[in-house]
Amino acid sequence: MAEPVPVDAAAELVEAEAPLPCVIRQTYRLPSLARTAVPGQFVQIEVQEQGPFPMTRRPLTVSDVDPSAGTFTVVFEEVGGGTRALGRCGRGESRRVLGPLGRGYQTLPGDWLLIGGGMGAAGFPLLSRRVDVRRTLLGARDADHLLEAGCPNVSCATEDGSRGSCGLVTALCEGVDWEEYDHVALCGPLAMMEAVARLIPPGRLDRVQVSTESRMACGWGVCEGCAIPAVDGYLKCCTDGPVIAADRIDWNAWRETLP
Amino acid sequence: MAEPVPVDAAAELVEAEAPLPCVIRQTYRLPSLARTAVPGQFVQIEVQEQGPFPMTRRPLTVSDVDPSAGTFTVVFEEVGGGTRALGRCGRGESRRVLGPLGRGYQTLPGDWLLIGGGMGAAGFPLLSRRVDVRRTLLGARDADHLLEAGCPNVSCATEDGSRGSCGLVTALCEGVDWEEYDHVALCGPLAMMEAVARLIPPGRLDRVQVSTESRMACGWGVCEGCAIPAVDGYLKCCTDGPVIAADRIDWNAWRETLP
Amino acid sequence: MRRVDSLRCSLWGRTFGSPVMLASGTAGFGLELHRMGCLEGVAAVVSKGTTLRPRAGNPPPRVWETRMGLLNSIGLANPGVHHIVREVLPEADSLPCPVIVNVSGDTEEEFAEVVSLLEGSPVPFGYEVNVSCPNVARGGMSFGADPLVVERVSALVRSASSRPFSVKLTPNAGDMAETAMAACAGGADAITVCNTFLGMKVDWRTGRPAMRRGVAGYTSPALLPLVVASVHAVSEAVGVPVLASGGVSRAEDLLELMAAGAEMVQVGSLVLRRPCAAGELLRDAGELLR
Amino acid sequence: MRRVDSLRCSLWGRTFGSPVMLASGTAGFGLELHRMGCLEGVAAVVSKGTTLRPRAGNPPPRVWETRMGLLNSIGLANPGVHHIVREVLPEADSLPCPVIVNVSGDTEEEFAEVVSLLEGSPVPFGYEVNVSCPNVARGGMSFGADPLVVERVSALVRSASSRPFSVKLTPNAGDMAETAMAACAGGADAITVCNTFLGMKVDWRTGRPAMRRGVAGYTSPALLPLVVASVHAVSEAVGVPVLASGGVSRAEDLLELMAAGAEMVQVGSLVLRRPCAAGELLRDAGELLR
Ligand SMILES: Cc1cc2nc3c(=O)[nH]c(=O)nc-3n(C[C@H](O)[C@H](O)[C@H](O)COP(=O)(O)OP(=O)(O)OC[C@H]3O[C@@H](n4cnc5c(N)ncnc54)[C@H](O)[C@@H]3O)c2cc1C
Ligand SMILES: Cc1cc2nc3c(=O)[nH]c(=O)nc-3n(C[C@H](O)[C@H](O)[C@H](O)COP(=O)(O)OP(=O)(O)OC[C@H]3O[C@@H](n4cnc5c(N)ncnc54)[C@H](O)[C@@H]3O)c2cc1C
Ligand SMILES: Cc1cc2nc3c(=O)[nH]c(=O)nc-3n(C[C@H](O)[C@H](O)[C@H](O)COP(=O)(O)O)c2cc1C
Ligand SMILES: Cc1cc2nc3c(=O)[nH]c(=O)nc-3n(C[C@H](O)[C@H](O)[C@H](O)COP(=O)(O)O)c2cc1C
Ligand code: FES
Ligand code: FES
Repeated sequence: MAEPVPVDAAAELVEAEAPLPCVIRQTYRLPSLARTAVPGQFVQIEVQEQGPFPMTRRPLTVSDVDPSAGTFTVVFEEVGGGTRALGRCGRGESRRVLGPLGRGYQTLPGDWLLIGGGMGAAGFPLLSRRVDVRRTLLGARDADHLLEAGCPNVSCATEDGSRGSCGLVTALCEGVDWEEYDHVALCGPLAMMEAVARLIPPGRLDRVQVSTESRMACGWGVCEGCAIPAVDGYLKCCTDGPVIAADRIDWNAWRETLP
Repeated sequence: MAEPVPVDAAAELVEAEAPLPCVIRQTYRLPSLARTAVPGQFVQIEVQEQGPFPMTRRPLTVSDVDPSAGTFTVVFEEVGGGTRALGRCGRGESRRVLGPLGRGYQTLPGDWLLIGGGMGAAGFPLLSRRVDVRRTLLGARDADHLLEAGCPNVSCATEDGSRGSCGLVTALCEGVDWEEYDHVALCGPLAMMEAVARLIPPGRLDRVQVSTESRMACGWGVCEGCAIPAVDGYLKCCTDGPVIAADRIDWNAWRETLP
Repeated sequence: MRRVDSLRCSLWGRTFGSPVMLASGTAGFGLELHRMGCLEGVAAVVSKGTTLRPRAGNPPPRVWETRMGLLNSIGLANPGVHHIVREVLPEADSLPCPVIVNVSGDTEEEFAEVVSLLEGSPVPFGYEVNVSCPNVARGGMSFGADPLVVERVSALVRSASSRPFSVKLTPNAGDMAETAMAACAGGADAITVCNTFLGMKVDWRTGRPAMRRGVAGYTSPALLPLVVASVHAVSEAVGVPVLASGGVSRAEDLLELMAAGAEMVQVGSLVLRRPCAAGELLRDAGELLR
Repeated sequence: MRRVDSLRCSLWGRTFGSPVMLASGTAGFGLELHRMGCLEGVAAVVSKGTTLRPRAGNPPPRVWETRMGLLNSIGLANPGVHHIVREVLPEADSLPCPVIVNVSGDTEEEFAEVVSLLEGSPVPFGYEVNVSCPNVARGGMSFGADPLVVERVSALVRSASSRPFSVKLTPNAGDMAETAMAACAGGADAITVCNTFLGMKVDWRTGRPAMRRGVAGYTSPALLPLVVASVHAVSEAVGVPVLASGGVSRAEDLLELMAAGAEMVQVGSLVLRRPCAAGELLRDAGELLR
């Protein structure tokens, strides 16, 4: 089956809420995307229709879709000018949305373990609909950043102990029997993902699907701006990923790119 | 008496209306300015408080003041990005206003004739309160651009004939007996002012006070951006003017600066 | 300088109804855009920078949006000219518009070598020689910094090529008019004005630059007046067509660059945000001219 | 590059609690600003450009705001050094901060001549030598375009002056680090990075430029990354303090330029909009550092 070509279209914001104090959840109507997006894919949303800035769109994971309503949902934190401006988008307004973009999770049969840090869990609701999730391990700064909705069987940790155990998600991972799961989905900040990856027996890393992030300019494969260090050179986050098998990633080189 | 030092202060917009389809009239509260501004002076209004653009303020003539209410009024046409954005300023919002700026009319006793073209008449209401106006001649593109309010004894001409006689204000001037008036105030587009000045006997040009306009950056005398060609070099519109005696202006050199 | 009343233009014996070209590095070889249906209004695609050997490119971050611009430090990531001739150009042959191949080299001779290899493909409409890239023999200083070097590179490409080529100047090295004349003396058939400006972002809290190498290429719609000035200066200095590149974010900018002396206008960063920018610009420019 | 954790800085043996200087041409001699109560937070005022003879300046329009920047073509309008020494500097002596006099010349020697005349006044804290202005002897090409000329001008000023001086570079002429080294070889005590970029606006409907001379000086907050890159390059190349000039529109920009290597930071266009910008920047920067 040919991959669906990404479509750039104006999508109406039909619902916006703040499920947590620091998190925004927006639902846009875009039937073609709602039909074709698979878990782990993302969209490039134009922050403002008018005016030259910001010059690039902002990449957000497709958090969930409702094909019958023709809508999809994104969940994000306001971290800078772009996400702040997008967060002010009002119901009934439209934004240009380009998607679906990238390669998502290989939604294989078997038992899945989901491990997410912060907004890394944004894509888990859609993934949870398409695979058999036995358990979800979530970590976040605090309860206000913890995306539990749509995730089955959650255990969680927060750095300030405001929900779940106090500490990092790696602590939760230490108790995991990796043999119990056929597949692992891992998504979160690089430092967290690297720490988790180090806990996993190297022989099983090929079953760990990592949802990567990189600064992006285009999001559709032409600018070469979104390099992820891989064992055999660089991969493009936007078209080779964002979901990449853990054993293909050069974790050391990737960590070195942190500021 | 020392000239009042211009003050830069946030002024609240207390009233906004569109007296004509193409004209905006805004009243701001700024008691010091309402008290000290004299006819022909102007203010520099910051278009937006936030954000880097536009980089400069926009100069607008003080159209009228109400010292008891502590307010002043500007009247302007939306011609570009700056005036358009300023026109969207809502009641209750504030803008930084720097003023009063420049030298206004010498409000001498005697009989005055006011001659205005388009927005050039913006300053006539305040002038009319402070001097004896016997007659006002106004010209404009059409009735929608004709600022009659606050002007005594108006005769007018519009280019499309939608109000007053059909034609230019120069036609109205042709019938004027210049000896009848002790002082003339002239304000409008350069081409119009030059045409009028040419109708006036050269010996009387010293009694014609011209309210000039120039692109400005600062408005308070430091950038040298607002040169008006004068018989003895350049004058600064913002501090030597904006009101300049007609016989000091080098009309030929000024006309040549038109695009 | 001239009044603009039409969007018709011509380059190297071909006439176009649209002056919009896609700039190098922001459109790949046009294949992705073609799939997305975004080549309407595109007179020609300028390919991403092609080098003799494959290049992995720089470590991330490679792009960084600043408050009013975009820094990039891609490091000319590309699969190398052999792969491009074999795998990419044949596919690009199916595009509805011609492809101009942008070439870079580590040495003066390498430019000519890349071009010779591209001569083996029937696809390129012409070449764009990117003299902004670092000259390995001169400690990484850009080839474009020295008019004599630019003339030599042009002459080497001229003798390797049966096709027309443009030399793409750098704005980071003095008088572009002088460099343009040198390029023409070497045989250039057009001048592209210009590549990205050197820019940098530093985090004052840490004292570290955003991009690993410190400086990077900076693009911003606010640079338009700099590009207009350079396009004008170059178009007064040379007889060949000037291809403007830099700062276009709306149809007015396109027309202004043409008025300043550009025969055609490239669009770069805008395409990253709006893949179908060319068609949108052409439509808006047509409306402005009506 | 360095972390910034304090706003203290020093120049020519004097320490300052604020790094903010007012740039040349946008603050006069500080007198108007002093009357408006806007010199709080100002470490020093750099005066408008001073020349040997009075200059009327260019015909209007002299300023033109574009969509994201400001073009200016003032033509160094000023009453000449004699008038300045006699009438202006004595008044400027009452300012709460030092004044650095910005000097320009039509010829290499004229710079030194202007400086000799300024030596007759006790007021200047030092000088800023504007080598971006056109060199009449070289057909109007900027002095700053040739490092050898810059070295000679610096040396001439050095021998005419008992006071320290900065050389203000132009961004329109190749490698600023090289020119900065030439200025220091000639005896400069600081380098100002940098003057305005050449820009142009053309009306595509008429084919005419907005400014009579075509090109003009262009300033824009979006140019900040270019100035950051140049400040960094120059500060790595020379041992004297670097005074940044260009692109500051908020406190973060100030801190970023310091992080890139500037000892002090000049604010130009922003003062035109916000006369009290220096105090506002200082307050905001203090809050960011807290
Ligand atoms: C494939 C992908 C999917 C993502 N999905 C989500 C999601 O579902 N929810 C969510 O909250 N965030 C997600 N992010 C991160 C999100 O894109 C950034 O938080 C956002 O771009 C920040 O923009 P800003 O203007 O608010 O921040 P600024 O820091 O002001 O942005 C400046 C620039 O940096 C880029 N940038 C900054 N942080 C990041 C980052 N972490 N990743 C990529 N680019 C960054 C911006 O895109 C912009 O170009 C995703 C990123 C990628 C690459
Ligand atoms: C002393 C003075 C008093 C004025 N009083 C009035 C008034 O009472 N009512 C009114 O409607 N207009 C008045 N004007 C003209 C008014 O300032 C301009 O229409 C306005 O600045 C245009 O800004 P813009 O951003 O909408 O237009 P744009 O054309 O987008 O502006 C671009 C730049 O050009 C400048 N500019 C454009 N046109 C003019 C102009 N005619 N004069 C000066 N600068 C210009 C702007 O200030 C800005 O810097 C006055 C001008 C001056 C100098
Ligand atoms: C991400 C990116 C990659 C680029 N790669 C190249 C390149 O490989 N070769 C080249 O000559 N120019 C390259 N450029 C420069 C562009 O072709 C163009 O000249 C520049 O972006 C200015 O135009 P703009 O303002 O429309 O973006 C690149 C620009 C960007 C933003
Ligand atoms: C209206 C205007 C006049 C200027 N006049 C001079 C001058 O006389 N001498 C000089 O060296 N620089 C002059 N400059 C340049 C400024 O000093 C400053 O370097 C430049 O504006 C960049 O800083 P900014 O981005 O903060 O404006 C002038 C700039 C402007 C906008
Ligand atoms: S973001 Fe452009 S190639 Fe991935
Ligand atoms: S506008 Fe600056 S001096 Fe008049």
